[in-house]
Amino acid sequence: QVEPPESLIEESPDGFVVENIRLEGLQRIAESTVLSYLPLEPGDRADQSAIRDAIRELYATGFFDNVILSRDENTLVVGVEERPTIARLEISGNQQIETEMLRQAMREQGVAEGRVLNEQVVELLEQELYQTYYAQGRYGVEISPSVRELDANQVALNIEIKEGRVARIRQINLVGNEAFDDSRLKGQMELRPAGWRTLMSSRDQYSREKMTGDLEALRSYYMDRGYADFGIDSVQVSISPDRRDMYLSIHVDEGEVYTVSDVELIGEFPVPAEQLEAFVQVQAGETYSLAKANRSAEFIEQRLGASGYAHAEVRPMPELDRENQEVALTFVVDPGQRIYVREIRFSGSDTTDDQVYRREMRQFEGAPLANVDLDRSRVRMQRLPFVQQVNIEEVPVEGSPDTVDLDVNVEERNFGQFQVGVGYGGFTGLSANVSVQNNNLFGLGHQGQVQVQSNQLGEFVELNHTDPYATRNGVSRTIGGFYNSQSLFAVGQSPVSTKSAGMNLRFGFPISEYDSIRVGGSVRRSEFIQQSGTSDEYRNFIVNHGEQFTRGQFAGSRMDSAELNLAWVRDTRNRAIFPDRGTRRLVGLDVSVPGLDLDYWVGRVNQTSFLPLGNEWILKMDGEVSYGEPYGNDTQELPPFRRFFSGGTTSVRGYENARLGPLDSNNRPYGGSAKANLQTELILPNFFADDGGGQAAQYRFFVFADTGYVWDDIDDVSTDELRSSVGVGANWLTPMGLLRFSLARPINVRDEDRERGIVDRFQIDLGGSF
Amino acid sequence: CVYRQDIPQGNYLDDEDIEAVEVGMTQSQVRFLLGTPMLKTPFHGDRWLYHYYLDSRREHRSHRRDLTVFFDENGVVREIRDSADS
Amino acid sequence: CAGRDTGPDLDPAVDAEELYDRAYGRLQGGNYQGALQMLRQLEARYPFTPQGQQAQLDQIYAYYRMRDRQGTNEAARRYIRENPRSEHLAYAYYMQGMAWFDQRASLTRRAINLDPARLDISNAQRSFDAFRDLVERFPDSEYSDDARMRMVFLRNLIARHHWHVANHYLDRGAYMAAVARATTVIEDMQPNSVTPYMLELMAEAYENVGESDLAEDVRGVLARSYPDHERGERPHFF
Amino acid sequence: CAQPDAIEDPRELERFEARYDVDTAWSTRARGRAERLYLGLRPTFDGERVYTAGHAGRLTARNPENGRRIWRMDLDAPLAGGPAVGQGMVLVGALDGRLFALDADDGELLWSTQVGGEILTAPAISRGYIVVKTSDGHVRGLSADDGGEVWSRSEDVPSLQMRGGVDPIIRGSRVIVGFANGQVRAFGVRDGESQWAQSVGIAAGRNELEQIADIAPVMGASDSVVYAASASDRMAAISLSGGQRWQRDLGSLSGLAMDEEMIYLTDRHSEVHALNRNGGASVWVQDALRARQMTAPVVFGDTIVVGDLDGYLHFLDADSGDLVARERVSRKRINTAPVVAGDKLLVQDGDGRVRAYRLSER
Repeated sequence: QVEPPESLIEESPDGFVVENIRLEGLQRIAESTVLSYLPLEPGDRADQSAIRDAIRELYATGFFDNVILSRDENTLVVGVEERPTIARLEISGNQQIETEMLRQAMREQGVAEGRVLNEQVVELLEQELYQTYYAQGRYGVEISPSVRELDANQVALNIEIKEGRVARIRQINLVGNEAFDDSRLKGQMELRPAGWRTLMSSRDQYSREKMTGDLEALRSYYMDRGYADFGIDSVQVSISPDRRDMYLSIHVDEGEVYTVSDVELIGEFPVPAEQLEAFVQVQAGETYSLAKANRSAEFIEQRLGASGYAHAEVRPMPELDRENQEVALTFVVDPGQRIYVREIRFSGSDTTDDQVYRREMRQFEGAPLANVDLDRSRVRMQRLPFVQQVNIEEVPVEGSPDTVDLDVNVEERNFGQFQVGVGYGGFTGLSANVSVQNNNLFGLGHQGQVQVQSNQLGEFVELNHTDPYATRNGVSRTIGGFYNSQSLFAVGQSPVSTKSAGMNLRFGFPISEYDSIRVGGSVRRSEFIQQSGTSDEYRNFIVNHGEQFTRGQFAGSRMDSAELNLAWVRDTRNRAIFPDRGTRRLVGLDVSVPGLDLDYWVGRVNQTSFLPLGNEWILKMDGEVSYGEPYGNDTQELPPFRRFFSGGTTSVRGYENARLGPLDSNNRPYGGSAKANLQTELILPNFFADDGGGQAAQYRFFVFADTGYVWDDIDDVSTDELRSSVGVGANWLTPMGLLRFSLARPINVRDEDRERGIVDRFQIDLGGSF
Repeated sequence: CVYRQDIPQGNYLDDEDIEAVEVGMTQSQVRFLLGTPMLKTPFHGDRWLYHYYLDSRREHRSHRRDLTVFFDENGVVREIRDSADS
Repeated sequence: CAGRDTGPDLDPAVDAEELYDRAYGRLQGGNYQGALQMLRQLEARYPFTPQGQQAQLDQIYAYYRMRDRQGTNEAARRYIRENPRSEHLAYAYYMQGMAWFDQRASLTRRAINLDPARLDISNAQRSFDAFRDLVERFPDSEYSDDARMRMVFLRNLIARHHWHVANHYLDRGAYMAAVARATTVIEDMQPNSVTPYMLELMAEAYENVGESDLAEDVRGVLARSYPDHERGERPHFF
Repeated sequence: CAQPDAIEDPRELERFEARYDVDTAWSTRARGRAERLYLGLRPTFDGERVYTAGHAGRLTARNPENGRRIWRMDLDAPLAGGPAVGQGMVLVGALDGRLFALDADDGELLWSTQVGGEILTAPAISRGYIVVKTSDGHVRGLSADDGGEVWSRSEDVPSLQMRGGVDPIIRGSRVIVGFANGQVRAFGVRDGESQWAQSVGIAAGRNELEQIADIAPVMGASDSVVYAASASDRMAAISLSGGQRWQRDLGSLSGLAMDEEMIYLTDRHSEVHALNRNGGASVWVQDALRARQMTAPVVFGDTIVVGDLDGYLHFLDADSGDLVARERVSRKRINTAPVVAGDKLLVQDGDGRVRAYRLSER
């Protein structure tokens, strides 16, 4: 704050009684405003200290460049020189930093329209802008603020920025590295010399943070491989005269390889030391590794965290014995205070019940804080289909140092898929369909689906509802029903008129943190009526099963069937949306209830696993093996509604939906009783999402290889009929649901496939699984 | 046999903690040694309940240890009751 | 033209008074977005004048009518900070409360009679704190009575939220968590419509933790202060 | 202090009345494309042979008259500083910190040593000692017989410095070294004893770019005075015994040359100045080549020659500064100043192309 200049009132210490006050030099600020800040009023005595306070007050407002108090007999004359206010603020020439962010930064410094223009602040601001640009390696930037007088003591402040070219790293030079060659070490670094590979990314732009990060990476690379005495002697950053190229030269002093002489734990042990020692990964005699030491410390911390010491700290302290290159490793264990949780608050959604998230928590209020339980809770919440991201923050409670509250912020994604379509398919004719799926019904976490479809081939209606918490411990209940009447079982198959309806009920019992058992039953009534083009296979099925009847000149049959459905599901995926770790395995058995018209059983095993391969590469494998057969003597074959089909986005991409498999007498797919399928996808790291949030981003690109087929019966199974394809694909998470694109190239296309024209290289589908 | 997660509740104290508390200590000394009591007693200001139980369906046991600290009218410990002794 | 928010250039000839009338006209006419832009212009051109301060005040109202909670709250806070001695301060504090006050739960949830207290109540808490600020600083401002009424509604809503959570924990056997939530409502949030049920819940929790004498005492308090509360009565909301 | 000058676009070359013809005596190629690496490679001449080094690792000795190769040695190292010749040895430094010494007559490798820092400048050699400057701010004295380190001194390194560095100059028993922090210091060649230090470049500015004050790569020294310019708009004449003679607020990113009475300097904006050696009074300034990022000048006959960013050589009249001839070596940037070899002028561009020119009056 500028010290106010000397006031001009003569030095009479006792001053004078102010009769009235006159203001001079005011241009736009209202008198009432100035008077409201002036501590003196008519009738007060204006002595030395009162004058000084008045001047200080007026300066404090920041409105004035200059304040002079003088006396005219008994009138206090307040002379002020108003600082101009900024009527218009323009920023031009900035691409790297958006205008809005710049305005925000300036507003915080008090530089905005309507504010008073303060030279020093503008100067400070200019320096800050230079610093921000230099931090991004843009050394060619030029910032020139200019002030243009307007009327009535107002100014237009224009800040012109010439960003200039960004300096790119031309060369990284490592000196003194013998143990590991340049390419291996540079592989550890994020900064890269400019080249075609850095075209899309900004890895060839120098920045101090990346540099410090890289030095750290080099240090840990060496320290993880025994070089306990590794040091970085010097780092030089240099720039070319035209400021377009930058050069990094790092001089390392490797030192020798060290072996661990002995390992010891010291500190307090609320959990017996022997138990903690089990978590130490380092043994005497082996080569020293910083990574192993840190991992051991982490494991010990987690063990302490599990019994309430959430803020425990374990520090590995290596002592170097330089003569014989040995390291004595001591772990200093500081459990800190046992921490308790007072309250858990959820925020981020105003449409979902608090309990929908609270019931997923593994951490309780009024209990010791356990990091393991917190991580488990985050994963469980992220496995809800409507949750995008969960952040848990510990908030200390004043007055009790050993308790914290937990603020759980849940970032939700839209709850489901909604699709209304009216289309005209060559095959299906005019068709309308409505499909609504909501996986957070009423904000209670229930899942509901309604699908209505009607076209030339017939009508199809399906409804189901799942409550994942029918009981408080997570027993889920699913109720579903369907009705369809079609003249064709599936597109591309031989015509047969079917009419069927059914209901199913299923319960899911969790039997461990990751496993659950599903038990349920379903009933179904189906009618099949032959038509002119019905194939022999359908004809045989109709004739040999169920209660025969005739409608017009066509024979048909009616069959009732019921199934008992059992399944075991193990799911360790870490998220519902774009998981990047874990496996979901289902082993299911459906057996028909004997004594009705159809007796069969169907067994299926399918597994989807996600394998992280390091720096954001993920391998996804999705395999299925299913087989079913009739039992007893009056059912000859698996009913059509339980036969398997192959081809299409969920089995072998590159082939049209459900076109692979055994053909009937009309040379149309009839489905088989044995199916095998494997989809393998190599998911690429997300180059474009700058924040590197590959998983949380809205899209995933992958290259894939599919193989699979469907056989009529178990003894027909042979690998030479397997159809495979390779290609590239992308999943895009849209507000309407998950869109899946794939461009496939079948590798072993048969001539008959080509003749039947079932190759379909570009395919899109909505609503697939993640 | 439906799986139910373990439910820990209350202050997990072990022997040294409990032995450290004696009659005659002030409330702030007790709070320093044993921490904040998790089982609130709004209607019984004369006592602090350091109860702990872990209700674990998996191991079919509920590990339990209850300590109650009674204070006289000016907040000095007058009695300590430990469930382990009874 | 979202980028350049300086909006139409103000011709200097129009003085503050007339400019304000134009902005006020838009405000009345419901064109809040347009009014907001003019008010911001007015404040920029004539800061620290009566019209400038009034323009700042009206911006709060414009944001509120545009249902922009954050904007309303921000504008109110700025007005309070920049006009420490204005006589409209009460209005600014009141509008901070109104910014976060929200009564209408979603249609579907109301259709199946789901209590809004089951949802996240952070906004309700912010609104309650803002109204309390107003009532403490300006006990008899023209807005304080309305604020007190809204505070009663909000306190009950927040208390019911604690009730749902306490029940969730009681149901699952986390008795100490249930007692803690009940204690918060009984000690810090009086008066509220949930206390009798919380007392009963607390007694049941003490019972389950093996503290039957504490349970008896709590039931005693319940009987004395809420004589017509039958034991085991379930609250009307769910 | 002066705002760092924004990057001006190089000034267009106008036509002018040439007074000399420039014809190529011979031309060759030292393999190793390194235009944008701003290396310190340039030919050197010991009165008998011309030695050239390419970034790809090859050192060649040639006959100055016709450029025919006398001997050649492949060192399989990223050569970057030199070559320097003296006492029957040819020395060249590499980016990985290795320094090579070869016999000047037959090119046989005498010894090579790991100096421990990136070498971007030509070493200096005299009386059995070699002085090597590395970009980490160290300067080391080595024995000429086996390259063993005799002494080592260092200055701290600023957070951002100019690419390249200063060739050390030995005069008598002293070696003069310029550092990136703007210091010019003199050490005893034999023992590295610090004799004096002058700060020519002043790091004054609020951010790392404004604080750049490196000493320009080419200094000039007579038997009694050393002239050095810095990137922070200051140059100075320092007497070899240590006192400062005069200084001017004229900076340079590439360096200067001198003859009996004049100093010729390429300033930060690539304008060529001629100053009087004692007192530093300005004699002429040639600004026709502004912002062409030019090398330090070299005195060739009665012309002054500089190389620029598009591979042009510009000849200026030593007395008046007028442009008297221009020759295009290649399309590549010329990073190091040309070298005089008898009646020829040698120049090496960023990609290693070496050309020898002869000048004849029109």
